[in-house]
Amino acid sequence: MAEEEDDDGVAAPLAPEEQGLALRMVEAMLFAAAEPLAAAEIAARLPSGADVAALLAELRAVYRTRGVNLVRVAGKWMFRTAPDLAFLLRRDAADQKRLSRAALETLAIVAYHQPATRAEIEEVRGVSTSKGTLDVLLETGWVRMRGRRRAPGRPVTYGTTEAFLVHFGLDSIGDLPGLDELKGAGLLDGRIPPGFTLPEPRAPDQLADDEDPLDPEDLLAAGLRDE
Amino acid sequence: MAEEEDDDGVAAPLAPEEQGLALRMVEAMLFAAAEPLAAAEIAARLPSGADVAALLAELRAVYRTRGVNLVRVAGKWMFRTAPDLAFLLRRDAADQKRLSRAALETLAIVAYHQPATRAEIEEVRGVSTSKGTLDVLLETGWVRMRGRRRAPGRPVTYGTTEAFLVHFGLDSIGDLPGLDELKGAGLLDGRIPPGFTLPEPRAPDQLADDEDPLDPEDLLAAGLRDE
Amino acid sequence: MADERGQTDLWETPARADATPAERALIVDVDGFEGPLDLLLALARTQKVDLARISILALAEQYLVFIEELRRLRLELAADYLVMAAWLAYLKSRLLLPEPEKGEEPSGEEMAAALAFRLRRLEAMRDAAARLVNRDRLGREVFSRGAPEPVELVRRSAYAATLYDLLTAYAAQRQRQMVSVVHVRRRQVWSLAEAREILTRMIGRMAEWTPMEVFLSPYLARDEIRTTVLASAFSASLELVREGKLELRQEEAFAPLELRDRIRPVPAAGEGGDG
Repeated sequence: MAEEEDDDGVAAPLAPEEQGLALRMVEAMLFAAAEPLAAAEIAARLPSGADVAALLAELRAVYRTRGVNLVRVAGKWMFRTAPDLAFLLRRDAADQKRLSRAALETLAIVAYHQPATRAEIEEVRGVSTSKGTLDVLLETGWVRMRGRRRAPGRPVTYGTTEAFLVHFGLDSIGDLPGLDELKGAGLLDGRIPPGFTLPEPRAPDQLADDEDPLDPEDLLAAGLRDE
Repeated sequence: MAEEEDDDGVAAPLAPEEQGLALRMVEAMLFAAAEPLAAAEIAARLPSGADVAALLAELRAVYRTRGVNLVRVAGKWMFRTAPDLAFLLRRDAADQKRLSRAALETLAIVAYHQPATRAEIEEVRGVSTSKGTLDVLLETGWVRMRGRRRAPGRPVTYGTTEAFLVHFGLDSIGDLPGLDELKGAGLLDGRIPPGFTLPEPRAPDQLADDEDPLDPEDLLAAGLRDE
Repeated sequence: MADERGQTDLWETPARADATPAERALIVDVDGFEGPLDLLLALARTQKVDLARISILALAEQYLVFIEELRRLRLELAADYLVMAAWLAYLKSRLLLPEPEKGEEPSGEEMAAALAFRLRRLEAMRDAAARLVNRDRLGREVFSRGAPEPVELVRRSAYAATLYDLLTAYAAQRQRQMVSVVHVRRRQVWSLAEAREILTRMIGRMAEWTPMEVFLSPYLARDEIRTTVLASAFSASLELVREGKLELRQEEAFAPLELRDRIRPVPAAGEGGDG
């Protein structure tokens, strides 16, 4: 292309030092531009005789291996962060939040009584559980949907995750303290009616006999899978 | 510095290919940022063992002759276009409000004398400062209210901001042009030779409680008849 | 280009003062000056010497002449200018007259030096302002990235809870639940009315002595209400005996209670015999 212009005799080619300046000009223009620039827009601001295409090609080559690349989008030119460094443009911000009492109670029931459906959780708590409470627990990553109970309505069953064990420093779910330990720790007082029991917490990875796997839509709804 | 870290056993220095990646990361971060970045901010996102100071120095050298330069402003780092290419990029748009001479003078006094109270600014300029002047400067984001002078009336003190340093391309207030000479000449002491009583500037319509407006004829007569 | 024009605008006044050193030019008015100190500085520049070596006496003279001229032209002057004129007239007299004995008052020389200091300082600040604005300023001569790539902030909630929180919550709610269980299991009582209703249904069908437990059997099967059923049925049967509807007997202590109709049905033929 450069030769072509040469042949046309439109303008004399740039001297080497002019060439260097022109390259710097293209670089600065592209850097400062708020929008991608068309080659023609760039050319309009360069000294006559400058070969924009050659300059852009050179600049692209210079930046090919850098942290920033010169790319062509929709026929225009722009600098953009190298694709492999895109992670630098994401920053995690962690908000420390405390779980509400309702969420804590629900979490505890899921932990002790899993796999538990929402109705079962409500039965233990004696109050209805808002949708938000389970959503929060799913968001913590401590509770997951395990499957669906093979029962009328096919309710979703909930259980704890490995993250739950990690967070609470438990080796296995069976390490959750039982009735006597809770009494011993003073968390339950002595007036325990006969017949009152705590379930023995267990969280088999496999589904229970009365559990079906989750439907694909369940996963979508919970945002656990990208569309 | 890298060696120092080595000796401390804090982190092993980076392997050559890691070094290259770290340089690209610094480049990408600085290119993508809208604001200058502190070395610490950059370091926080680099692999441990990376010598940020060395990487920044290398990047600055790489870009020294380019159309885009890496500069240090307000103690932080940013890429900006090379000053000699100003002709290429100067924006005709009147988006930059022009400061009045009074505002510029006031800005300089705040910058060189900070913290400065309004009374001190007026003392230097020999004229009362209209409310608007300081407002305009506060609006530019270059001047801020710093605090109150522990003196009768507890006047507000003014100083410059980080945005001021960034806009004027200064690494710190100590880099203000001619600061040392001005200091050497005693022009920033804010102390007028003792016993000096030059009429203080005063807003014309604002007279103290125990004052009446002057009668111009009286004054003229008194001032000029001595002659 | 617009910027350059702006730059001249900003610095127009001193430029004009420099460009037209003739004092006459200044005499037009004081509109272009920012107070008496600014005017003094402009006058000082007409002396074309370093401010450090300026003649304050000559400067005071110039100022007073200038003000006198304005007064002659009957131009209105701000009070500041007049106060300065009065002060300079005083300074001039102090400089011209022999110094009195050393007193509390600063000497004329000291006053002149102080004025020179202020003029120098004002000029220094003007120069500093000029140097500042003539720097390569961001957004005017040098530019930052036009299209910065924003860092996407991924907000993630980190929940805090301890095992203790968890166990406390669990224990607390199970404890609450125990209390409610006790309420549900309140002791069941067979009321007298219920017993009487059952027994009344039997009246007329018990021609022979029949153990009470026989027709209570459906209710006695449940252990938890057996006692209350028996007690209430016995009470009710006593009532019905008193009312003359039943007869009640027991062969010995703890033997089954037996019931039979007090009014025995007469054979069909003798219907209505008793009335």
